[in-house]
Amino acid sequence: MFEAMAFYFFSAVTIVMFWITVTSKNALYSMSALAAGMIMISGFFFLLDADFLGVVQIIVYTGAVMALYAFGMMFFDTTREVKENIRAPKLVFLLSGMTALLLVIAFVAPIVGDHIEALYPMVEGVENPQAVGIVLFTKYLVPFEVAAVMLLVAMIAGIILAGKKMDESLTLKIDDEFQEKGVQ
Amino acid sequence: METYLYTALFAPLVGSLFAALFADKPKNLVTGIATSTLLLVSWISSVVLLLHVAHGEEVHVKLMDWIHAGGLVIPFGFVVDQVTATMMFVVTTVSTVVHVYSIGYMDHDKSFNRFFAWLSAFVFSMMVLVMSDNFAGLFIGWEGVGLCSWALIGFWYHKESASWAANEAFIMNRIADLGMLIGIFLVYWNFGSLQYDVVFEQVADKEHGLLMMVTAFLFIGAMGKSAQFPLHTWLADAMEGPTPVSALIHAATMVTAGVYLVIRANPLYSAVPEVSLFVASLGAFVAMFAASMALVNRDLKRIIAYSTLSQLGYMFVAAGVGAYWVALFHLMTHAFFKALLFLGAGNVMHAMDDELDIFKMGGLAKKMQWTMVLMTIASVALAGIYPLAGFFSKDKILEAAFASDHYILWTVLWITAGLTAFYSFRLVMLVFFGEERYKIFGFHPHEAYRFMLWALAPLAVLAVIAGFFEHNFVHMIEHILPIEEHHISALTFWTLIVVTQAIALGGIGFAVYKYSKGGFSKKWEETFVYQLLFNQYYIPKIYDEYICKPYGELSKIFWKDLDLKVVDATVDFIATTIYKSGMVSRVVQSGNLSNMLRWMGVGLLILLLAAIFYSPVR
Amino acid sequence: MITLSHYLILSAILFGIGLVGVYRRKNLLLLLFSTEILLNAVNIGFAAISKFYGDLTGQMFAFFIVAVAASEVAVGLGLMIVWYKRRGTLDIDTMQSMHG
Amino acid sequence: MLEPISVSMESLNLGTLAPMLVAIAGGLGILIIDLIKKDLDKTLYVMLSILILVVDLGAVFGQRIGDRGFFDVMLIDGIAVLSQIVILAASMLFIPLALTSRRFHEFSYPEFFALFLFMVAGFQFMVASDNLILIFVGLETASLALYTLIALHNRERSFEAAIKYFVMGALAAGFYVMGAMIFYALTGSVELYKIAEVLEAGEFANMTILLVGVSFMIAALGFKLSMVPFHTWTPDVYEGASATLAGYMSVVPKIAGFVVAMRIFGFLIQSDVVWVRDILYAAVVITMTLANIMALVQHDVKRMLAFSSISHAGFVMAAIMIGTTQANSALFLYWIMFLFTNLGAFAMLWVSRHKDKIWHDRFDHPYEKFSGMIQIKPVGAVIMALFMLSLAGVPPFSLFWGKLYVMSAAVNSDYIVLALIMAINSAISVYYYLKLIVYMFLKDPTQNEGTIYAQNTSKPLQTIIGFSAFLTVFAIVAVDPILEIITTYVQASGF
Amino acid sequence: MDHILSVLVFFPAIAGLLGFVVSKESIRAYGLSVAAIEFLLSLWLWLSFDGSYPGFQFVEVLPLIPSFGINYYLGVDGISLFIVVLSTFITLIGLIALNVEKDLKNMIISLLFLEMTMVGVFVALDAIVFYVFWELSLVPMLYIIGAWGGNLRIYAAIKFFLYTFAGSLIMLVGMLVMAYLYYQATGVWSFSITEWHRLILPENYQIWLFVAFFIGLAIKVPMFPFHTWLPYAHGQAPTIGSVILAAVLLKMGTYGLVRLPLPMFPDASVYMIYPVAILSLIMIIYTAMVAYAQEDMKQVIAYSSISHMGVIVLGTFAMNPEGIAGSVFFMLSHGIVSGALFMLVGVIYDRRHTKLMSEFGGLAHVMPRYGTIMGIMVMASVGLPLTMSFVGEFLSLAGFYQVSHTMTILAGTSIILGAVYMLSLYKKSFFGEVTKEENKNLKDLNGKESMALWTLVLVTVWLGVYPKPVLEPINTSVESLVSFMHKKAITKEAKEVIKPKVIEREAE
Repeated sequence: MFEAMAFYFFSAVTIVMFWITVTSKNALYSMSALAAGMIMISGFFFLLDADFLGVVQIIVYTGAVMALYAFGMMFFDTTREVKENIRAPKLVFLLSGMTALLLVIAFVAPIVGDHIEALYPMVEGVENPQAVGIVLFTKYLVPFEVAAVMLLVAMIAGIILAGKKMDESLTLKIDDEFQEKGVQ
Repeated sequence: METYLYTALFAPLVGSLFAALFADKPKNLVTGIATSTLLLVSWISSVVLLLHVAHGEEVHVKLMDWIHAGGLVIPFGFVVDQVTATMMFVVTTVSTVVHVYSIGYMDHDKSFNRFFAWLSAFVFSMMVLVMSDNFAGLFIGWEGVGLCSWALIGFWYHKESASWAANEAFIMNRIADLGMLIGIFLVYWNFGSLQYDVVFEQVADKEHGLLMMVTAFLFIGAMGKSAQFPLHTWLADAMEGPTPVSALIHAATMVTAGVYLVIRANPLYSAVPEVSLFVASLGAFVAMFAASMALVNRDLKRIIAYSTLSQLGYMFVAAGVGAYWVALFHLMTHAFFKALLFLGAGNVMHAMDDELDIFKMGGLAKKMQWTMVLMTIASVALAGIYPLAGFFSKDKILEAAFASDHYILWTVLWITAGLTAFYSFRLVMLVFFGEERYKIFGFHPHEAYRFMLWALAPLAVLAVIAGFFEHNFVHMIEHILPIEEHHISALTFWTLIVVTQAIALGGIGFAVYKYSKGGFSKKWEETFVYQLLFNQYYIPKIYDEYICKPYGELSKIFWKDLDLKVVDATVDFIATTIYKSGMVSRVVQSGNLSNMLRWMGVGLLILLLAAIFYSPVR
Repeated sequence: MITLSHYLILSAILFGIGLVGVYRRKNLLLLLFSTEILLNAVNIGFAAISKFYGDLTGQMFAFFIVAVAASEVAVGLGLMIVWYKRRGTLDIDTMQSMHG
Repeated sequence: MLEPISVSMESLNLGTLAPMLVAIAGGLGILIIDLIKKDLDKTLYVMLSILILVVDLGAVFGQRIGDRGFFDVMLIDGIAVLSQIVILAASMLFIPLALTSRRFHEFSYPEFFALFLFMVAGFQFMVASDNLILIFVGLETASLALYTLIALHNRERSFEAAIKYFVMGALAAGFYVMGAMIFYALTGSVELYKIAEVLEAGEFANMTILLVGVSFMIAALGFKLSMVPFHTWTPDVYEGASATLAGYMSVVPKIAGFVVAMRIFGFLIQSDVVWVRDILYAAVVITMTLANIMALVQHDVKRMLAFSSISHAGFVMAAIMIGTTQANSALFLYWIMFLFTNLGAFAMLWVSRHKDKIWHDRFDHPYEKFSGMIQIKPVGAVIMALFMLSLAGVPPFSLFWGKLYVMSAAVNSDYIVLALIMAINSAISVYYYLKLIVYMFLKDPTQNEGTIYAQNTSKPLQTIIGFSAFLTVFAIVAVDPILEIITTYVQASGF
Repeated sequence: MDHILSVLVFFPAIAGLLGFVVSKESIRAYGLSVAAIEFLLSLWLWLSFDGSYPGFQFVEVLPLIPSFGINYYLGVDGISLFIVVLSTFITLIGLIALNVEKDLKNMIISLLFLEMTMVGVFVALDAIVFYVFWELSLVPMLYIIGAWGGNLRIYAAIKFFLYTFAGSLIMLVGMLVMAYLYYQATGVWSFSITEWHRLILPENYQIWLFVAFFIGLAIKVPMFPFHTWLPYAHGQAPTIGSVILAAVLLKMGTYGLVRLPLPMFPDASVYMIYPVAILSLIMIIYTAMVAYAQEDMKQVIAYSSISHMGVIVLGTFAMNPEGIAGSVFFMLSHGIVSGALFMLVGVIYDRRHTKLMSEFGGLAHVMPRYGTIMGIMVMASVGLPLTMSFVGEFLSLAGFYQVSHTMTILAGTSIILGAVYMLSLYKKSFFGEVTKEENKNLKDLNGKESMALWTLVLVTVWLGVYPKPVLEPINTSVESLVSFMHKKAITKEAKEVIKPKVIEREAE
């Protein structure tokens, strides 16, 4: 019963929050709503016994990502009202509404799961973070490491893109004589 | 004998090629003399061959294989039998005379050499035509003479009318040639060969319908070459060519090729009386039809041309009623006197600075005595007055028509004989006698070169005496052509002669009487009949209006409206449609990120719709 | 009783909301928010499936999705910064120099 | 409590990871070298990258086909090896193109090369796994690096390109995870072989949901493979990116995408899910045709080549749709042939890259630029024409054999109509390739200076182009051996 | 020499490559020598050819893609031998008369490449090799038309390329299907044409495949509704381009008909006789009329080409040795004659830079030698006996007569209509008075032109008078082809229609 109530509560809040995120004209509202929605989602994760994921959600999203966004908003000066010229709004809602509707239609039907067996079952009595850790560092070590590389890539990308060196473009500079040392 | 055969055949070719070497050089008498000499050589060989085959022998040679594909084997084979020999004799005789004559006639022409090249080439083609031992070879000659005729009619190509007439002649002939070609195909696919002897052997075994088809198609070919109705218009227009050409090609030889074909293919034609009757009827019709046009024409050469046409009609009647030897005989005599007539007309033209309107002449007899004599001989012969050559052959035709119970044909021919006599002497009278109208127009006529007149002498002699060789001829020809025995009584025979002679003389008399008095009145020229005849029954106009012009217009429509606007435009339309659809579909590529994302959404939605609503049977 | 379907439907609805944002937003930053919603929506689904099947793989996937989302934010912001530096705006409609 | 987990090193099969590790280590090495000493010349990094790629390639050859490694996350089957070879070969051809005589912004960063190597590693992971998670992470690694590489060209257009690519990529990532979630929901697994097993065992009971999942997957991969209507980024991104990177993008990400598509759709098609077949059929036809007709109306050669590469991708997708061994072999043959030709063509554009816009205020390579090239730079014109003819599928140049084989595969599986559509599309496509040839050969030059077509040239570039041209012309000799290898590899992977 | 065919194919290409090195001043001499050597080689091929053996000679096989059954497989028989000789001959003649100043080097090199592709098409016995050369031939031709042509040259060149390319791609699909069917029947991949000949297919398969092959070939021929590229190509192409296009490239289509669909699908061919014949008839009559309406000399000849190609196609579908041998021979004669005609138009175009007939008139006065040759060629084109064309046309029509009487009569109108447009062309340009001032001082043929043209005249007449050396080998091969088709045919109708020699016909 508690589960159901929590589910419906979280669902309602999340939907409303996200709705605000995508519709609000005020970027600040939008971001705040997004953050709130994210926290609500972590609530789902706790509800679904995915404690580790819930924590990660709060830390990564609500912490890191939101901080980045906040920084971005300040940088881009989008704290005030955002002017958006939205063309054919009906089409937007039609497209996304239809997509969601079709997805819902598909999901309403119960899934016949006769042949499903858990590959990495949740063992009774083992704390979720522990179980996750074991799986993550055995089976999913490779993706984990690749994710590390990916984050490295993202980091480098963020650094060099935002860096000062980008301000002067060598590409656009007309250099008629080729300098042997010209790589800089 | 083979040597003679090849000499007769190739001597003109050698002459032609020799003259052609000088084609674009200024006049060189050598070409004229050389070609004439070579023709004389050819003539001698022909005479030798004629004498050789006169007793029923035959020379048959095969030069080489020409075409061999599948079952079709066509050799360059030549045969000299009595018919061929006669033809060769006629051809070489007339052409030798014409060659010599032309040396004088073309004296001042800048394309003297070219003329002789073509003239000799024509003789060669004609020889191929008559000597070939198969239909394909005949066709080579057939087309060859067509080519030479084209080149010679259009000899003075700077004249629009000449080049037009040349093309008309060629194209008209081509129409007929198609028929001939089809006839040849029929022969090949049904007889398995194109050799005369092989084909004629099998005539008896073949179906009647087939033979009818074969003979009909071959006769279409003959109709073109011999300018029979409705393909006759080219002959009159062909008079644009130099007069020796008219004499040689359009009177004596080429136009008779059609008759020759019918004679040659007589085993086929004898087997199908229906077609033969058609041939005869058409011949009779053309005889009268052409004669009627000759009655009123004012053009010296055209009158003669129509008379040629008319005489060809006679020959076809003869061939049609089965008297092939008579046809051949008339062909021969006609060649002599008609060539003579034409060449005489050439002299007149020369004298009159190429003026052709006979109403601008008159009284030329004083200035051109010898020409007058020659032309009168020819005219008398043409009219068929005893004892000139024309009498013997023409009379035989009438007799044959009568004897084969074709009385209508006979009547037509009989009337035509009168008309012939009339227009011949109308011409003679208007040109040589009466008022000297040429003075009004400022002409200074003079007699032709002496040697030209001498060159005509053999023809004149032949025109006079050829008839007396009838029995020798019959004796020779009976080896190859059927000589039918007429079962008519002596009385009828003599009556026919008398009646014919009477109408001919009547015609002459009427002409002499009328034109010595100054001809018909002006009123006559305004009558419908006169106009009809003068405009050649409006046939050239009809052809022009209803065939040539629509053809040209249709061609233009096909090109501009169909080819460019439909066929090509369809192709271009497909291409531009594709291109335009590119233009339209590049709207997708608006470059706006929002739109791009929405397109992805559209794609996804379509896929989802398909996922849920499209479920094919697995 | 809350079943897997409930969660999946929720996931679908959230995904739809995310799509609304993606299709609708003209401001790049706000557009990026919407893509986060898409990923989060799926995360709920993964966690739920994981729970109902008693299998940890779903949580793994969700975990990696979070990582990817974070990386995307970094790169996305970097790109936006260079763009903003040049053009002084994040409006998509100003970004149409290439088309056709 | 959990028992301790003991894992033997052998069972991990670390060899399967070796190639990617080489690339990643190389990338890190370049970063370290940059940390130690700044201002090193780009030639160093180019050569280092090539060496690393060579070692990488060596490691790929060292892999044993049919191995699974690391708890079955890694899957080294024939197509993985093949596609890695293609990726590495293309990369090795691409990297020396940095050695231009003009300076361009991106090559001044050592990070460019590091990112490039990480990207290669990302693609390698993508193709060498059938785990949806690893595929996803590899794909994102590669994509994020690629976005950055595009942006590093550092002009407004390249940022625009990168942002468009990025945003759409983010959406596509959303589609991908949604698709993966549905697969997971249906089968409780994210490993394709397992998914296939479970679905087979359940006799595809949840067909509708499965198809919804497949739809999302098609959308996601369709974005990578630029299938209509998920292709809209392609021309813009190619236009904004440098010519050389555009050439690279037209080859490498796509082959990775093809392999993933083969893995995902392959089993579905083999289990006779007709829906997938039909949808892919339609998608293939639309992609080929629409891209072709849009390419017709382009004014810029690079943009035209972008559309043409969409069309080629559509052509090759047909092979996946057909799904026979011959078709899958044809895919690789086609793509190997395409690699040389297309990279060569883009390299030709790269060589003629100008910094000042002489011909057009928007485009770098409008058709007019090449007008009368035959008279100014005949060799260049002839080589460019060779590439164009090859792309058009004129025999005996390389791409013809690819087309021949794909069409033959279609015919052999009774897709004669498809083969005809392919033929018609090839015919349409000729027009725009021909347009360039027309400009080069049939029009009079607008400029008389020969150097305008070789502004950016250098020995390495010429070598690469010469090499590509050589392979393009004499492809016929190579077809048989390549085909033999491909077929063995493809057969070994059970496709 | 076993590899003479390879030498023949690749010699010009290699020479073309080396030609890049030759200096601009000497390139003409270089091109001429290469073409002459190539021609001599092809003559040698002719001399060492055994005319009494009907099968393929000088066969070369080299595996290219053995796993897929693609081989480098060359060979000639009587049908292809002479078209090869024609290709080398026309190239040589064209080079002799070549009158191009601009980019001469590129022109000669592309001509040499073109020569390679032409020879390649005719000696290829592997479908893919055939296809390779077939497509490749478009490229140099595109360049020749597009770079040296008239105002619309680019449109014309692209149209030419796209149209043919599109058609041949459909043919390629047909080839692939054929290879697949062969694979199904035998379990072996093969693209060898001779192997394909042996494959007997059910009739409905044959018909579809026939259509696929036919479309590709028909566009090249060009058959009626697909012909519109040709007038443009000819109208815009430089003289040498038109000459080669008309003389050789079009023959690829008709040669392809004889080599591919006929022996491969005898039943379908018989089934399709009437549709094809109707198209040919439209082609013959309709294009002859369109030719008459033209104002441009070259267009007249271009349309006349189409018209004559109609007769060739008709002859091919006669299904008897007479017709097919005739059409093969007609291909040669059409090559020589139309080549010469285009060359002749080029002569006047070089002098006056116009081809409109209304601009001329009376040329025979000013340029008598030119007029003479033109006259001879016009007559040859009209199909006068003792010229090459007659032999071909006569046999083609004679052959088809066996199939249909009415249609042959209709087709025979080509000899009338041909005379109509050709003679009116001749009359408009050559007869009459010289009206235009510009025409009064035109120079007659120069040495190069005379030499080239007189050679063509000689060949035209020589083979018109004595076609045996050419016709005999053709006949040998065609007879065996037809009896092969007869044996292979599965339906009764086809067996009846395909008629080998007369003797065999009677034996049954």
